[in-house]
Amino acid sequence: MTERVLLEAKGLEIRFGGVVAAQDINIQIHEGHNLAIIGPNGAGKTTFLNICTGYLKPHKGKVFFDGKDVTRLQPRHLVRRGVARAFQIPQLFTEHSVLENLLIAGAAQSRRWSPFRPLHQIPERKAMLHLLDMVKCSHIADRPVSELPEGQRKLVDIAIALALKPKLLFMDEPTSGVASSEKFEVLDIIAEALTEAKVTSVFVEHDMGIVDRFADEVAVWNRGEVLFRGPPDDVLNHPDVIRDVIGEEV
Amino acid sequence: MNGKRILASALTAALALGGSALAADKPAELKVGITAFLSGPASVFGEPAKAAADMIIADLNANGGIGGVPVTTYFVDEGAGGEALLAEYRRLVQDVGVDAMFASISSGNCNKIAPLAEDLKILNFMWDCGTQRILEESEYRYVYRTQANATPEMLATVLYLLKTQPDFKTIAVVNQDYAWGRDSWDIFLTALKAMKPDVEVVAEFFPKFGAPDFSTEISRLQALRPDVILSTSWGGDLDTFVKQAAQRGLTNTSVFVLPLAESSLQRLGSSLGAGHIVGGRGDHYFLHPEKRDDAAYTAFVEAFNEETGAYPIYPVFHISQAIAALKAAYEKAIEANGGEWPEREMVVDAMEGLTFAGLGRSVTIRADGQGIEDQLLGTTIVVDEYDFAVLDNMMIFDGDAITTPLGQTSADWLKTLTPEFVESVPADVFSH
Amino acid sequence: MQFNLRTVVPSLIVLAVAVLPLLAPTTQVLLTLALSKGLAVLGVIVLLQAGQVSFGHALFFGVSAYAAAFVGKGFGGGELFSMLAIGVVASLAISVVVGLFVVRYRHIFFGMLNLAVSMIFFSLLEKFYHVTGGSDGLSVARPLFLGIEMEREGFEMVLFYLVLVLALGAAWLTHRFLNSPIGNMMRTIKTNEVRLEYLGVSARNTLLVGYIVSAGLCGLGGALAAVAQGVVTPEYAWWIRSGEFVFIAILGGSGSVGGAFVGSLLYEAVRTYASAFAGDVWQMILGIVLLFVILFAPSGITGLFARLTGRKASPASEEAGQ
Amino acid sequence: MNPQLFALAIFDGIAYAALVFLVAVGLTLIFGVLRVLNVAHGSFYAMGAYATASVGAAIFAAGYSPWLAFPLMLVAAVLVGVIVGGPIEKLLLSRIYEMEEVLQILVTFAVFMILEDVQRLIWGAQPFFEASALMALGNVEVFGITYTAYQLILLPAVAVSVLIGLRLFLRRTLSGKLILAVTEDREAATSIGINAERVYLVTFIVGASLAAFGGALASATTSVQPGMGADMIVLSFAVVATAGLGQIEGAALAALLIGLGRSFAIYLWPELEVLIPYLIMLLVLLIRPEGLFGKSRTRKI
Repeated sequence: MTERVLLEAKGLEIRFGGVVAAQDINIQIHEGHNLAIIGPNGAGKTTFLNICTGYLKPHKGKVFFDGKDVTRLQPRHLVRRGVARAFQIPQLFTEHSVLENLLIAGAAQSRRWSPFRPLHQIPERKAMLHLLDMVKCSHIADRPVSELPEGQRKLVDIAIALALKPKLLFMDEPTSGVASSEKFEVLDIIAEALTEAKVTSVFVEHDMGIVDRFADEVAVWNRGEVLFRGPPDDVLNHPDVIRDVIGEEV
Repeated sequence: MNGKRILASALTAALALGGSALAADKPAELKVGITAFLSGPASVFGEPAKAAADMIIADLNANGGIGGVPVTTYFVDEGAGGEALLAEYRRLVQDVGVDAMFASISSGNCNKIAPLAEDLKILNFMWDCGTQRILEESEYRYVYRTQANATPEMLATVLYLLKTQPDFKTIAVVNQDYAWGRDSWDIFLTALKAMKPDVEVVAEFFPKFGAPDFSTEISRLQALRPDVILSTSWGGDLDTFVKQAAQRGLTNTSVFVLPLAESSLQRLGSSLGAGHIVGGRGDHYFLHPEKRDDAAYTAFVEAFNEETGAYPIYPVFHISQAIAALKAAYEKAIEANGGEWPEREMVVDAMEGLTFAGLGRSVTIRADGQGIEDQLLGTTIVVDEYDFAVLDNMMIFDGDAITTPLGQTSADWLKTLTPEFVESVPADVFSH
Repeated sequence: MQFNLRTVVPSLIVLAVAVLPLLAPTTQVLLTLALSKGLAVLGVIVLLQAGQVSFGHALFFGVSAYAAAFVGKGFGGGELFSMLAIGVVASLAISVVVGLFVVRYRHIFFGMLNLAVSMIFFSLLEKFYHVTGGSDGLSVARPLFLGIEMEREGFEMVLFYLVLVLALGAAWLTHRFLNSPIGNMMRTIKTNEVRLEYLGVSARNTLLVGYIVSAGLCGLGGALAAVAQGVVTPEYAWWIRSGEFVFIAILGGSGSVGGAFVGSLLYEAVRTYASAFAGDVWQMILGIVLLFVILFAPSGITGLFARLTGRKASPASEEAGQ
Repeated sequence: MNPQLFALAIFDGIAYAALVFLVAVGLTLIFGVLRVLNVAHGSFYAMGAYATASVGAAIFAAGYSPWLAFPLMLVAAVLVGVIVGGPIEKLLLSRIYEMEEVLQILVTFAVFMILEDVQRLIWGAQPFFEASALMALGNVEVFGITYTAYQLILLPAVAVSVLIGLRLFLRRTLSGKLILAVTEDREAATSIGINAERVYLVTFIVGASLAAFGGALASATTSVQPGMGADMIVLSFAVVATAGLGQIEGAALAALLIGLGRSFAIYLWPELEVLIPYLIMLLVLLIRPEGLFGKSRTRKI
């Protein structure tokens, strides 16, 4: 194992009002993989994402990104270092159109804009249109995001994250809320876009079909403890995993 | 007569000679705009003044108006704020075409209006506001004050205090925190220090305008026990302060000096006991000692009480003076014009030296446009006929002696006063 | 140019405002004041884009007005443009200090803190009587216009057209600003501040930029109003005036820059004529007008107009409460 | 400052704080449940004062006992709450709960403007002063300083009773528990069948009555005059924001802080007095952004 470690968590612990939500989390994330995190509800998976992206501060432990301690940084600082995030509930700018959502992200990423030049005329416009194309949303570019179905909202949410040109992308249940008939289609689009953008990704997922199809590495997680980690075929077929995690989920 | 005025009158005269018509056509009505507080706390002054203006003008019109022309009034609410007031003032002058304006109650509004009136070339009577600064600091042709200003009002108060309580040692002040409260204290203190240098000021409070509660100030004053407590407050603020002070016995241990309390006596009722000094911004008091036997005067007082449920207070006297001044000015101008109706500028020319009498003693306008008005103060006593305190040991001071001489500013003049000044000013003394 | 109501009506309004003083001279000062206030309302509208409402923006109106008055006092009348410039600079400077504090808060707290700061300023104006003239305020002598001394009539005419030009310029620049990337980011503070942070952008700094812009607009309005009125009083900074700005913004329509001016013209008209012809109840009339607007046309007059002409007003005319 | 003055400043501060609390507590209660910052709250305060002072003046002039003032205050407060507050919630506020915050505040601002004129049309512009209730209780002397028993004893006692009473009402009675449930989680409460509309109406009437009660109590100590509502509302805002929105115990503590701060200012540095409420608010929020008792809420993502 000589792959570069992109992000490392050491001994993380977080409590909510005295209740320990996650304890002694230790995990390394390697460059170039699609790592799926699975585990029962309340296992602290979203909390882990919140800590790694700076939204929550752990009570103990540290997070390293690219070898540097980033534990105390805010989300925006981590974003500028290359850690992006897509959300379980898509976090969109509901008064803007799909394209405008991306243009804002593009402008935020480039940081080059004049206060008097319209958003629609920024130099990143072309790149953003391309990104929309990648997530198959070009046809809805001018629709207000508030009118979109959940599947498309998920795609836009991920496209926004990709617009930030991240090195590492966290995704919280990328297909939750998407109709099961569309799940694979949505996922394929995401996978293709991630490959094109060459992004390392970590995603939390409950649907083992999705995990199997999409991840190249799986970590099974419970109360902050990584129980198993390895290629999907090995982990998903492990009897303990089937009993403790999948049995509960499927 | 100051230079600007000479020039202006000369110009008017030249124009009049050059032109063919010396006289203007007699209008169908004489329009007068009056600004007064009809809302907000100061409506305690505006409402009685408006009622009085309506009564006096109805009476005037019934007796032939001014020079045969009936007077029509337009009221503007000062309580609507400065912008609305100025906009409405312009509208009355420029669109309605009023012949004269009476503005205003608030000194702040007088500050705003005086330069505007000058620019609009409209005869303006500052009928109630107290600030002495306007006419002392700038020269105006169109702006006149038909009553005294803060300086004689405060100076008369100091004189009365020193004549009746020559031995007091300590004083505290509780004034409203706005221009009047601050200015009146400055004038009072300057005059007091000049005439009684050893007096000690033990506390100065300027609670905010409209303060609902003076309990803490009163506790503090009870601990300090000053001989005299001055308050130039008025309206609800004065009522609250005096009533709270009376409830807690402060009025028994200190003499209150209340130069504006004539306007609160009826509301204060039994709260204000005997032995406190009360003034009314001029010789204004419904039982005016020289007028209380005059049939026309008492008839007005009774009619006013009938109409409003209260006896007249000083703004009523002030508005009566403004109306009397307008009537006198027109009559003087008509006479100067050979009996013909005068141009507006001729009326302005007639203002200087004009003498007129409203409900009180007569007032004379001097060269800077300031009215010379006498001042009445008294000490409260409790009598059976009224359910509120009335005045005894009243003194009326001659306005000439206590008004800042022409060409000087009050601040400078007051500093030149000496302890001997107290005796040098004569006062007419009257009992209840 | 495409001939449609959406461009024709605003142009006609501007034209009507421009010629009205020639036809009815007494409206001139009223219009000058209405447009000055409109500038301040424009500032409030900028913040409303971020979903934040300040109940203390009269602070900047007052700061600038007093700064202009002091310039006028200190330099014997002063020059109009230096008064305006120093007024605006003063309000910008204060807005940076206050802004750094208040942008940490949202919604009610943001509104209340602005209210508190403006009330402190208001109280100081009343307290420091010997500097500020207390509640009577300071008079502002008529300044020179580019070195020329003018009579009241001529000066008021010049001032009116200057305000008109400044208002149009400010409206255009603000419109551009709100449509720019940072303007759009400000609007995302209203809809999703968390995501904005997850774009690597500091929501606080973004709001601070908007806050400073809005204070600058309020400042410009305040200095102009001071010169037009010829007097400044603490009333300039009172909370009721802050409330009035928000009131006018909603009346005109918080979604568009035009709303600020349409709203303030209408507001001044209603207020002036209501207090002239219904002196007893002018506040009640204004209150009822406001209730009707909120209940039946929550996007204001410009929003109503946009709906009637079938297009969205720009840049942010989302109907409230969608 | 010697110990005597120190004690006096504390007495003065407590008496003032009691009155401020009574007004602010209604505002914070309404905010806690309806999530609307009610600018018209100051109008309820003024109307409670006007109603008590004017009716009181009439009945005492007719020779009735001044002790009637106390039941009169309660009656006036409840009447203002029901007759003025009730229709405002039912006809107006109930339509705006889904609107943006700024529109909600402006609706109450509009109501405030309307009520200001309504007061003037009903009661005119002349100040009322009706202190029979205060006179009836007499004076007490502390350290040689005369206080009115009304301000030194009754007002703080009433404030404490209201505080305890409200706590018991909210924790022990069914209506109170319903109000608390809606305060905690509006949707959840509605989903288990609580009639939120009714809870809102009741809360608003209670809150408005408390403001009117504050005004009724204040009317014995002060001139009732136009503009008194506008001043009180800004002060109440400061109390409520300092306390943390919707925090009843917090409002008591904040009122006490502001009351004591004010009285010490008058003893030590009178010119600072008017700034005290705002300075305290800024300071508290600088240290605790949600107010003294406010809870911070992290958005779930």
